Amino acid sequence: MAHLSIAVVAEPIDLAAATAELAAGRTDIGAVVTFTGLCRDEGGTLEALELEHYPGMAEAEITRIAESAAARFDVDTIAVRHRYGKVRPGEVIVLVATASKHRQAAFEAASFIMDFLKTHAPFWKKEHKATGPSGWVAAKSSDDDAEARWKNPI
Amino acid sequence: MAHLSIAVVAEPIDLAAATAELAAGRTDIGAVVTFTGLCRDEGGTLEALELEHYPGMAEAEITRIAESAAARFDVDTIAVRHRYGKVRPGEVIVLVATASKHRQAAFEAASFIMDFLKTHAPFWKKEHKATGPSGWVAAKSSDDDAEARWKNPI
Amino acid sequence: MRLLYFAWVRERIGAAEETIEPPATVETVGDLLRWLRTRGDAYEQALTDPTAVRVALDQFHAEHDASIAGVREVALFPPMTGG
Amino acid sequence: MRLLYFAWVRERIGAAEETIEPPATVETVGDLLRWLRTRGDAYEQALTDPTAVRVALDQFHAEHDASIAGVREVALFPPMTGG
Repeated sequence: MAHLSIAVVAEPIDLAAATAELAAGRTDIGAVVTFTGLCRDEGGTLEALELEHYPGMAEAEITRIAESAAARFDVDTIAVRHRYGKVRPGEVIVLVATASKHRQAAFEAASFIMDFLKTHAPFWKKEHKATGPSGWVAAKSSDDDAEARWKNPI
Repeated sequence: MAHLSIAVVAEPIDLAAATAELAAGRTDIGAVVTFTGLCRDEGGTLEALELEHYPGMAEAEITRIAESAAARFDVDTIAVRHRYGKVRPGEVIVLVATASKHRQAAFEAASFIMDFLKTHAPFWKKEHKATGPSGWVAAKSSDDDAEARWKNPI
Repeated sequence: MRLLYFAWVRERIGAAEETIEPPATVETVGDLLRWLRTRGDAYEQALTDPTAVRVALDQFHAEHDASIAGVREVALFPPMTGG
Repeated sequence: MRLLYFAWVRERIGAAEETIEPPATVETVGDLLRWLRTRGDAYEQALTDPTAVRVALDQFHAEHDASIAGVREVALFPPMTGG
């Protein structure tokens, strides 16, 4: 079974710190893939995204998604970090890192985990503009489509 | 057109340094994917891989592969670092980092670039065991198969 | 039974959590949503479109036809937007 | 015309590069490989299986039927194992 490292955190996420431990001291890891999801602000009007989450279930559901990826792809290690609270434009919202012997498994596991995080992890984003709170970000049907890609039997 | 940053280097590759610049000061990047390929030594007998390369063509071919990925996927930035010379087990051989608005393009561009690097970038690996040089690593047919995935018309 | 509300479900109901004792006729998630809507305008407004409301039973995602027998914690929330 | 050799092609030929003037009848990469094999045992041993040899013309990958007219730099090497 793969090694899992899951955390839901209020502090900024450090890519280097989270990935350094993945292959540290190992010589049987051939591939490390990381995905970093950043807070975007294309219009220049966003002050912050406020991420509400379901404490307890957030960690549990991310763990279930990571376990599902580990069962499906030949990966050695999976690390996930997810922010909650206020996140500023340019800051990291989510980090997924996968380590495996061969590259395809690492790529697929990271992509699979992201698709299911989007649709299954209990987080909700509220936009804060300079003028005040402006509403909840709506779920995207493109995320449902992305998840549906993986629906073939394991 | 996407921003490209390509380097073939003799020094160790630093994931954090290479990726920090990708989204630095930007608020329109939503996704960063990195692939790190590491020197493996499963038997515990490898002292180093010696990477021979074709100076000039190595940079040119990696640039062509990155340009091809940029034309095919909606990515903003592509960075590639490739080592040459002696690489010890656990060290990074290659780093590919892609930044885009949405995650699918970043994942696909990084995966595409890796598949073509394996089959098109002019590098050759020689194994050095504790007992001396032990021969050239043979190309894998699985790498040809991986590249063939992308052969459908752009 | 402990109820948790998140995001705009929480805002419309005006509470993050409460403890309730639904009548014995409330057997499924769907029953629970219908019963909650009888509890006042805030609930009616939050749950008026049940298809927009996602449910977790004891921290596992569940469908609206799932039984709530023996469940200790029910969470109601909009479609998730994490990651 | 400058010839470059890499990896085991380099080792078998015993040189990393050389400058040659092939006869006018040598028009394609395939012609060049055949002509090189007449230059001695080392070449014969390195190029005995032409399908194992990859070619770049002026730093672009090329097939064995490609013309070498006007080419300044020809590189011969095994299948690549980068990345």
